[in-house]
Amino acid sequence: MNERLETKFLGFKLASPLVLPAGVMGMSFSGLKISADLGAGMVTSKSLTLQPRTGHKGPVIAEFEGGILNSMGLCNPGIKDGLAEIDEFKEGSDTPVIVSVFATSSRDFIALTEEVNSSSADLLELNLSCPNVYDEFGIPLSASKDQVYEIVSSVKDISQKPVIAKLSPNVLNPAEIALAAEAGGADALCLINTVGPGMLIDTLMVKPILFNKFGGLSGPCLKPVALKLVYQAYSVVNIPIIGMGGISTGNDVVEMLMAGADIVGIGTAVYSRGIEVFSKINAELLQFMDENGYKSVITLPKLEKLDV
Amino acid sequence: MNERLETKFLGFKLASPLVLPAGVMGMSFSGLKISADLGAGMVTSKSLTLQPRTGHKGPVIAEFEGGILNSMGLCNPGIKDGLAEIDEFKEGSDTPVIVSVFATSSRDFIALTEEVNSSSADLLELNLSCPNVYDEFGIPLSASKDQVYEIVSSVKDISQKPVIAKLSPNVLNPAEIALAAEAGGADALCLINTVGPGMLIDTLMVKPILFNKFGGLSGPCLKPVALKLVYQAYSVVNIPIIGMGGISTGNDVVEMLMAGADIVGIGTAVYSRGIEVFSKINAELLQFMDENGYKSVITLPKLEKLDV
Amino acid sequence: MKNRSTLRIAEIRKENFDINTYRFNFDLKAKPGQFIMLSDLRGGEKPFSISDCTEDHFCITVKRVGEFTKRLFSCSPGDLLSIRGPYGSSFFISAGKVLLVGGGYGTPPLYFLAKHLLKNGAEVHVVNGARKAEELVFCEKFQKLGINYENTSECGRLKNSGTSIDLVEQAFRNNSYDFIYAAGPEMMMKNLQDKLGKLPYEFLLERYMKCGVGLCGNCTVDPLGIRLCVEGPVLSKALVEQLTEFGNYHREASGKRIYFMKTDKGKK
Amino acid sequence: MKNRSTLRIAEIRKENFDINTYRFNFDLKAKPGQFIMLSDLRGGEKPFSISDCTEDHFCITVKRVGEFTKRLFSCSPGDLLSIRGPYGSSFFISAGKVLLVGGGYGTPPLYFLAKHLLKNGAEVHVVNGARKAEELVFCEKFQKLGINYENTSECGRLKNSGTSIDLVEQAFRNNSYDFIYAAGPEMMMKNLQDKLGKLPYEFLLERYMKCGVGLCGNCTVDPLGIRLCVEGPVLSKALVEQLTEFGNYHREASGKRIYFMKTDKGKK
Ligand SMILES: Cc1cc2nc3c(=O)[nH]c(=O)nc-3n(C[C@H](O)[C@H](O)[C@H](O)COP(=O)(O)OP(=O)(O)OC[C@H]3O[C@@H](n4cnc5c(N)ncnc54)[C@H](O)[C@@H]3O)c2cc1C
Ligand SMILES: Cc1cc2nc3c(=O)[nH]c(=O)nc-3n(C[C@H](O)[C@H](O)[C@H](O)COP(=O)(O)OP(=O)(O)OC[C@H]3O[C@@H](n4cnc5c(N)ncnc54)[C@H](O)[C@@H]3O)c2cc1C
Ligand SMILES: Cc1cc2nc3c(=O)[nH]c(=O)nc-3n(C[C@H](O)[C@H](O)[C@H](O)COP(=O)(O)O)c2cc1C
Ligand SMILES: Cc1cc2nc3c(=O)[nH]c(=O)nc-3n(C[C@H](O)[C@H](O)[C@H](O)COP(=O)(O)O)c2cc1C
Ligand code: FES
Ligand code: FES
Repeated sequence: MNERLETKFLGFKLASPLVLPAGVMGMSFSGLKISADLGAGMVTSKSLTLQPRTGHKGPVIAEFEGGILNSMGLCNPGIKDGLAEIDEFKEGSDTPVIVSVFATSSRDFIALTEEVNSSSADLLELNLSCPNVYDEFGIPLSASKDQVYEIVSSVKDISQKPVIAKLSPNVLNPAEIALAAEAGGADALCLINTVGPGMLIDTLMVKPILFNKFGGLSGPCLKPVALKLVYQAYSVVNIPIIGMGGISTGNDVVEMLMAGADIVGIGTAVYSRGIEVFSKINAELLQFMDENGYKSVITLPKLEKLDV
Repeated sequence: MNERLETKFLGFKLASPLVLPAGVMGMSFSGLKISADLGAGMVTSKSLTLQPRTGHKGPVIAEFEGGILNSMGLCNPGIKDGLAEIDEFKEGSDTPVIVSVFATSSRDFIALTEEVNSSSADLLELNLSCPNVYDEFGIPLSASKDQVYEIVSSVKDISQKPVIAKLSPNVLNPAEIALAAEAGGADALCLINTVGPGMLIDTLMVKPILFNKFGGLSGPCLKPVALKLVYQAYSVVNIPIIGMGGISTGNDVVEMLMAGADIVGIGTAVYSRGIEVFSKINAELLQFMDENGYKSVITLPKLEKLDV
Repeated sequence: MKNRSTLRIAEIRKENFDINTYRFNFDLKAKPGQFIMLSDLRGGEKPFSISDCTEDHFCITVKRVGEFTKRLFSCSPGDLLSIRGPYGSSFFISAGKVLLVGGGYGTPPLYFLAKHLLKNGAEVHVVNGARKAEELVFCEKFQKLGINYENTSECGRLKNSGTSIDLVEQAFRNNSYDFIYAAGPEMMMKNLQDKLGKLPYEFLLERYMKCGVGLCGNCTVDPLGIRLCVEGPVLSKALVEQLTEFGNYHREASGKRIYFMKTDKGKK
Repeated sequence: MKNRSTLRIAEIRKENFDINTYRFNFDLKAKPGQFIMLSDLRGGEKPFSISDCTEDHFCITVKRVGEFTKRLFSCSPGDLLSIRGPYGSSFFISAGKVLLVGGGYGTPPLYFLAKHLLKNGAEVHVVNGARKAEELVFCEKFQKLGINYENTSECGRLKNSGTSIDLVEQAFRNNSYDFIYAAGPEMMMKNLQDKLGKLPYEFLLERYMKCGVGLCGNCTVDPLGIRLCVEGPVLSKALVEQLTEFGNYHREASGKRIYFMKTDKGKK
């Protein structure tokens, strides 16, 4: 890869600022490997839970103008088998890998962290933002700054890997939540997870298209929301940020970097532009730098921070 | 217009279930008139405030895949001049008209209601959801069920017109807020207002595109979020709903009606499909009814309510 | 709006002490009469008519009137500006004998029109007005088109004559036209309208524009409710004649009506 | 996925006691080897290969195996189903002498392939296998194509012979082929692979599919990481040979690996 694309994240050297985010192509070592081989600078596993989960019944995905809805339902082989895939990945690659884990209590997050400690994972990501754990009135786990603080700090106490907190866009006080994660000791933030959730209806069958009725939005429609939330977080915290949400082109990546992200996740664009999306965007980044006189991605300027 | 499109809303007879929502084409009597003439069954004024407002500096609008961002900033000629336009509209039309009003306190909402009482407006809509009044940590007025209850009930005490509460999608507990508006005495709900807000960046100038930095999302990207929130509200309240958000085609309107809306707002599609969008969609609705054996819009089925 | 581009100013040409022409090397694919929304992303995005457009470049010609246009006057070639468009309706391209009546910064878009009319075989006469002779713009450019010199040279005579309406009356005495085009201060067009009788015409109108794409409704004209940013800014006789607000009032940024002063012939 | 459609079942044809063909009158524009994701929106969306496709209609041929396919068997013509696709890679259309090896519900997509091969001038031989003769499907349809009768008639002889691999060996003794195509139980293809030596081939593989569009990663095959829903389900020899998981394991809905039993030749 081109050294002008190189960057650093929490001490890890990345060949590109592009990251494969949790839930996309991350079920198997080979899915991670092809993403890294094709140009992702870092890869993330599917969010792993203590027990295997088969996820929701299909349809689990539905497209609309501007993106997709998904209600995968956190299907994953469980932490044990999931980490075995990570170990197999690390045998054949030196691309840094994030293991994403999901739970609904500090206790389970701690149990997951212990497993990750004894694996070859490079970083640990806490998925605090899955839209499938809303209570009946729709409150996500990461909507409470106290809960976020508590989970992050108890994981930090024992984690041997750097800890990334993945936050939800669907909260009232995103800046406060970002500050709570930082205060809890998070080494970095990852935002945003899917927006909504939303629903689509089949008008002939008079039924929701997703069997789970609701699913999180991802894809181009998210970009403005993601840019705003990353920018807002960047303005208040002093830890690095993985920015994602609707990023599909080199110019999108530059927007995300300017909004304050250190590195950038590419999820749904793996569908819309193919798995070669990483190499395509790397090329577009180089072209942008050539056209605008930037030497390397790390020299790209950022917006002035928001006054807060 | 075709009688198969006729419907009723709070006792008013509408020639079509399509509504021109607040903020689109609603600055002048003639903007309302052309919308009604071209097929809207009901029209809404721009949100009026006690004093005139020139709004934010431009750019106030920016496009992205799936929709637009706007940061108009509630520009309006003020309640007095705004109601004069309504009176002029009613002189030449019997299409029902909603006057939307915006304030940040019950006291101001009451003052606005008094003005509307003595106008020819048919209905009063309380805009409780403008994304421009977030405090520094981003809490919209309508995020608090207590505030929503208080404002709606104090307006209801004096309003001589039916009262519609327009709600925000950017809250944690949309079902609770809908219930609070109903408990406060709202005669109907209108949802959703714009999502986000979001941001877009000009990567050459390294600046946010909107001068106000942030703007609310509207257009096709909203549809799944709007359908979900309307469906959720429909499942818990017993008052009628004006559903809107990203609706651009006849099939979208059918989705929105099936999700639980009684009538449907068409905003951003006025840009993407032209002001003739109302007549286009009316034709598409008739075609849908023909193809699927429905006699009239009021006979279209609804989804089964959510278990709550 | 899909067409928002960030472009570098290729050249700035001083037309007079408070009118500049900005050239951008970009294939805008605009038609005469259309406009762009221009911004420096420092507060303000404003409509400007296209005063020339080829496959290589396009121009706008800007009068310094307030905060935004003042900042434009402190720009240099190479500076970046945000441009969206082209927006709006365009002039009918006639093939007959036509008269173009421009006032102030309304004249430059007529230059772009004149080029298209000539290409279509029309015989083009131009009346170019301004309050003072030194405010006149585009005189030489019109003359270089090789069109009716008598008329464009009227520029010079303005010092003596009263208004461009006087020049129009004179042109009418010597010619019979198939089509009239006008752009400039609204009261100038209002006065012109009175002289046109049954002649077909198109006027380029201006209203306060915010979105530029037909959503906000700020630029609608009464009682038709058509939007000058989409169905305008060029309106035909049939529409102009129905406008009760034409020459009467317009709406400012808040949507409040502002009435034209009956004596105010220079400002819209 | 842009192509999600809600279609009425036009016809249901019983192929044997637990295989049905469903016809939809819709121009799917599919190529042989491609599949659709099918759902009744009552829980479950499943991949099915296209067994025929013209401008007027397309068919899928479904074996009743579990909850979802059971519900499909209680559908009637006129019922609505949600369909997205066509998805995935398609077979190379050869012009030489080719052998098609199908097992179980793997045979129907080869019928769609055979039609395209014939149109392209290929000489098509078919071996159609199943555990029991009464389970064989599409025998008559293949015969009606007027292709090598000897081979399709092997259907009947299965009662006597052992496996379709025996029939393949027999075909190889009497013919030399340019290209081999196979679809069916994975262990059948694994066994077939051992017989193919240097012959070029393509196999239609199956893995658990959820999104169908290359996002979830459930259908990737090791160690290449290619997705059977996008880069597959049809894979060429060059790729199949690199797959360490081929004939070895697959992943269930949770992503957990499930190892094929070495004796299990009928199930994948
Ligand atoms: C279709 C159209 C074409 C135009 N073409 C040209 C042109 O080719 N050259 C040129 O110099 N000017 C043109 N104008 C006018 C130009 O937009 C204004 O002069 C400019 O916006 C002034 O901005 P400012 O901040 O410098 O002045 P301000 O102090 O903000 O305003 C001065 C005056 O400019 C007008 N104005 C301000 N903002 C707007 C706005 N958003 N939309 C419309 N009018 C506004 C108002 O009449 C105002 O009184 C055009 C306007 C329209 C509607
Ligand atoms: C590319 C491809 C093409 C296929 N073509 C056909 C075909 O033409 N005709 C046909 O009858 N079947 C076909 N299948 C298999 C078909 O998808 C399964 O038989 C069906 O999903 C079973 O669903 P069920 O609920 O009835 O059974 P279940 O009880 O859910 O499962 C029975 C078995 O079916 C398989 N299966 C279940 N769900 C899936 C899934 N989402 N993706 C893949 N396999 C699954 C598993 O092996 C499982 O053990 C194809 C599969 C793939 C991947
Ligand atoms: C199919 C799918 C599955 C996902 N699964 C997970 C997950 O398991 N854990 C998680 O933290 N995020 C998950 N996400 C969210 C993505 O990681 C990402 O935050 C989001 O999709 C926004 O980025 P994008 O628009 O580039 O896709 C998933 C997204 C998709 C589309
Ligand atoms: C330019 C613009 C201005 C708007 N102004 C208002 C407003 O003043 N008051 C209000 O309640 N909603 C306002 N809205 C929100 C719309 O009424 C509507 O709720 C939203 O745009 C979603 O519908 P759509 O996707 O069909 O546009 C505005 C939307 C747009 C695009
Ligand atoms: S400027 Fe907004 S409608 Fe014309
Ligand atoms: S089924 Fe999701 S990647 Fe293939």
